[in-house]
Amino acid sequence: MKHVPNVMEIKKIIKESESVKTFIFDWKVENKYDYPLPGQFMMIWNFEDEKPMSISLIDPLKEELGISIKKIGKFSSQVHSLKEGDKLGIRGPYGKGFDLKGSKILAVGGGIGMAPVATMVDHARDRGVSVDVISASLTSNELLFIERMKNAGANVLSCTDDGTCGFKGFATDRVKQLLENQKYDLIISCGPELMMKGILELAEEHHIPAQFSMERWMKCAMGLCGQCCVDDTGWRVCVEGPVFWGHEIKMITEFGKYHRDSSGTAKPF
Amino acid sequence: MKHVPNVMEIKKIIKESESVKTFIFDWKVENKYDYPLPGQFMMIWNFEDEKPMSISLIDPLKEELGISIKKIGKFSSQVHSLKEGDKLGIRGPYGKGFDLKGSKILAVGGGIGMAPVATMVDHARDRGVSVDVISASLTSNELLFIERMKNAGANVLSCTDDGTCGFKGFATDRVKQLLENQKYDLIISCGPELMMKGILELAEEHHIPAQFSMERWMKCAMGLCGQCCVDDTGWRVCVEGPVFWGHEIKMITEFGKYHRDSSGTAKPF
Amino acid sequence: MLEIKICDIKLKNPTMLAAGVMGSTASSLNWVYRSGAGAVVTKSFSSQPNKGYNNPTTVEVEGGIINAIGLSNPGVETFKKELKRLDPQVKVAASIYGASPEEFAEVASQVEKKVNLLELNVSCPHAMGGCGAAIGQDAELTFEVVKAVKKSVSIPVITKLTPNVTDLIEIAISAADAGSDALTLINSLGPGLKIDLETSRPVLSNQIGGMSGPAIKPIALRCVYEVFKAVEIPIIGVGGIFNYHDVVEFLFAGASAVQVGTAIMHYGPEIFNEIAVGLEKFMIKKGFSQVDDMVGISHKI
Amino acid sequence: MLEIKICDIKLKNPTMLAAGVMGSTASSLNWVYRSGAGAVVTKSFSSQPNKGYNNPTTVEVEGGIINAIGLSNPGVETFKKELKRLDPQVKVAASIYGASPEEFAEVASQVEKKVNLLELNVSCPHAMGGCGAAIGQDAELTFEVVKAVKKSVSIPVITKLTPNVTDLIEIAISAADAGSDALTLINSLGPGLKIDLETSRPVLSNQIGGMSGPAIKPIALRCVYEVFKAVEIPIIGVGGIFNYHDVVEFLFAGASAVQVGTAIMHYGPEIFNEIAVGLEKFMIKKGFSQVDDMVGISHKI
Repeated sequence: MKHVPNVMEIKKIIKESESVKTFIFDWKVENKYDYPLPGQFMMIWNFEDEKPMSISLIDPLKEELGISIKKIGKFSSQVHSLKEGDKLGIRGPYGKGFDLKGSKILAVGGGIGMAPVATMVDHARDRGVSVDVISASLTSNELLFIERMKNAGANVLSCTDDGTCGFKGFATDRVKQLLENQKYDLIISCGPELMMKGILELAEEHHIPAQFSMERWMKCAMGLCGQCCVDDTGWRVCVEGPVFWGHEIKMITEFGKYHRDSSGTAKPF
Repeated sequence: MKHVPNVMEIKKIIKESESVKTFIFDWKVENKYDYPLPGQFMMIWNFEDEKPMSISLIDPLKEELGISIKKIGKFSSQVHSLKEGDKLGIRGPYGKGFDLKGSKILAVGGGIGMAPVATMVDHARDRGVSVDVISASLTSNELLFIERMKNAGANVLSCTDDGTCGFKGFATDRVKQLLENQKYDLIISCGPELMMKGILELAEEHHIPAQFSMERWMKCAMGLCGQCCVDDTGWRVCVEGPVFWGHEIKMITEFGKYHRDSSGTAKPF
Repeated sequence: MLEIKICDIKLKNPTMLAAGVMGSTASSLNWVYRSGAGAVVTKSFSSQPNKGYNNPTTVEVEGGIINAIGLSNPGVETFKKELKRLDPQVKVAASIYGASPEEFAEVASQVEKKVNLLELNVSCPHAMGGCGAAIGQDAELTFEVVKAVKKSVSIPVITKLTPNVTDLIEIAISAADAGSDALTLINSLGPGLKIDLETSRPVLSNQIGGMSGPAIKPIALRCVYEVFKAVEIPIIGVGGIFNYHDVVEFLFAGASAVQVGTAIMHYGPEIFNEIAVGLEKFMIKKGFSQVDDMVGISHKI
Repeated sequence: MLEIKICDIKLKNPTMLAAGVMGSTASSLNWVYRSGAGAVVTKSFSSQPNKGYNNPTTVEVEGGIINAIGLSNPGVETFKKELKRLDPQVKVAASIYGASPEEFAEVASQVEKKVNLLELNVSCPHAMGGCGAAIGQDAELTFEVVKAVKKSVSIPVITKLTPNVTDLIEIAISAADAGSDALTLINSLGPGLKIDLETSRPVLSNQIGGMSGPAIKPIALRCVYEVFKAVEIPIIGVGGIFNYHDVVEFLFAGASAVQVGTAIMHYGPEIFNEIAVGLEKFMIKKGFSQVDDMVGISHKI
């Protein structure tokens, strides 16, 4: 059954940055069409709570799947305390992933939003697509997946708010600069909504199709409970999302403005 | 779902004899391996009761299925009162049918026991198997399927208790006579159990493999309720039967001796 | 052909969104209505915000799912704002719950002007603190809640009952006697439990959760069938409805309308349109000219 | 490794044939035992022969079947002859029913010498004339029946309860207080209803019937889980068990043994052997040395 946590041993833990660890699981899939797609997410059960987490690594050769988690609260701290061989429940994949179109793409990830972006960078490079990727974070020791994406053959552009590595400033500023000189067939992005909002505006200005991965509070993740429905379309982020095209995002009026907590109360960003 | 009555219009009604009518239904099957086999039975629901009935006709070309019912009690009288276009519930097929082995077979049907036997005669003749068939009944106007089996190319030998048509005497006597001159690879039979008991003895005497179709009170017909279990093997006539090989019948100690009523009480034949 | 009236409210067809499914926001309710539902029922809310249970709140089982969301809702004040944002044409029932007749009545009167119908959730099988099935498993408490709400509002009141009782008829009659204008049958079944074999833990954080999905249909149908014989008020059937065949079964058993929930997991909101089309085709084929002619005909044989 | 003791009776493994399935004759009980069942339970019988309901008595639904066989049986006199024909090694429980404590006690004492255990069927959801769930839905009547049987026999007495009640715990405690040596949970669920769309008729001649099959497993499991917390006596889990995973879930929830019924429709009696092999493999893999070590461990987390 699909919607049941599969309790598995953590095969490997990779410390990606000061606050981010990647948890690798064995992931055997009989049919290659059942393989997860970049941008899809898993529900991770630590036996106290269950949260949606983007897939940050898909390796069909090694038959491995990775989930990257940033230590920000009770749930993620507990998961960060786990060791290789410890267990987590994992169900999914869920949602609609990125849709690879075109031969030259710009990928922009902010903070832990780099997780699905890096997965998509691997995916695009595997298919010979040219990729410029902006990995953005507050500071240099929070930059994610730089080496991995370089090894994949992507053109990696670091970007830190404090200028400790690469471009100094926001990811949007870096995108703006790039778009002055470069043409892209597609922009894909995941990160803080205000960042993605800025990128959407730039993409529109330059008439470049764009896809964005959104995050909302999840409960069932199977399209039933309505917890992750967004205004004004009513779409379920767990089914119709989490990746939306720019023209869809335009209809999501709450995008960049507010999200809902567990009770359904709207909270501004 | 398999175990749900499919309520269908009766397409055609054929009066086969004084007391027997055949009810024809449209029977479309997508996969030819889903087609019923001779010897299998259906559960027929007349909206008052539901009874097991042997399949008496399988026509994959016309996509028709026939059930022959002898008027003997409340249920069959009600069904006999129906007209073409009226409805019956029908579920199945159930059970294990006849297993066609060899190139020359003897088929023996007594009374309404001719229903599965005639189906098997069609089946064998379709496959070029040589068939001698004994159709036995009390009297000539109760003989069943004579023309149909002749048209199928079987060598039809009538047999009546009162001698009004063909051989005068019991089917067993006719079989005994035949086996003195003829060799058969297989005997198949359906009819009164005492008749089948006699045929089993003759088949053993002549070392001819034989199959027999048994009848027991049915409730669920899906192998659960235990109503049709036979002594001493415990086999379910609806699943392990209704057709058994002679060596199996030998293990069914109640064969030819008794059967059980709806309460499970044994009743001698 | 599919139009019905339930408690004098006209619906374009007899399908309704079941409470607790995609019903937290005006946006999703609007979407479901546009997808073909005859009416929508909100997620249950009450006087105060409630964050519900920790995840996992839902897990799949053979034949459906079990869930214990825990009646999460932002409270009536916030929910009123959602109701204001509903498209004007949307026919909507507010599902409300509370711990006492007074709380039910208070919440009801606060939203009365903003909805067409009220549905009293006295039957959530996993609610905390005396809400939910603690009421709906007791005929007297059910009577008190319905009575209190009926006194405080003038719009029609539907009572949603739990099947998890010894004598459903007694409770149905009690709700009818208290003035309930209709009944919704059934809330989720059980509750049920799912245990993870690796850890031997119950999967749901609340351990047990109400069961929904195709497997509960026979039981929901029996509830409708038996209650139909016992009360005069209309019944809204719910439980495992996945296609128009299921809808017809419920109508035949005695339901005047139906609700669809878990099927949305498989087919999305578009299920409502699919069911409506299938139902209309069925009615034409069988010569039914209006939905009402199908209601309860299994009893007339 | 799989051996257990239930009420001091040694079984080769914790699987039992559930009452009402292939249990009418010594021949079928012998066959099921030889196919790997740790014990078998007879079809329920009583003082007088009963032919049960007209067909259809069983119909498939999503997730299982519903049935109303109607407790058909040849009566205790005839059934005693069947019991004599059981192979000597067969561990057997006689399932008995009646309309009164006296009838239960009388039937029990008549077969006491011929069986290892008694299972009181106070929970058939479709029985006629005050038998069945009419008793098991009432804590006092259940108490009276168990008490009467315990007085009249010295072999262990198991009480099989219905899940179709508001408060199962109360009834379970009542049975335990009356001296029941174990409980079997659960009898079939609902009951449920299936309507034929062509004729609008209920398919079962009794209209409604108890539901069994994979879909009832979550609810059976919850019953075991909650009753385990409330009583000291062992519980035999039954409901939708189709493989050894299901058995482990029941053991973890608190069952000391399990019964298998509807799965036989899919896999035949050989299911018992398959489950036993699977269970033993699971235990080896997970390091359990005896079945008892698995019982109720979901409660210890």
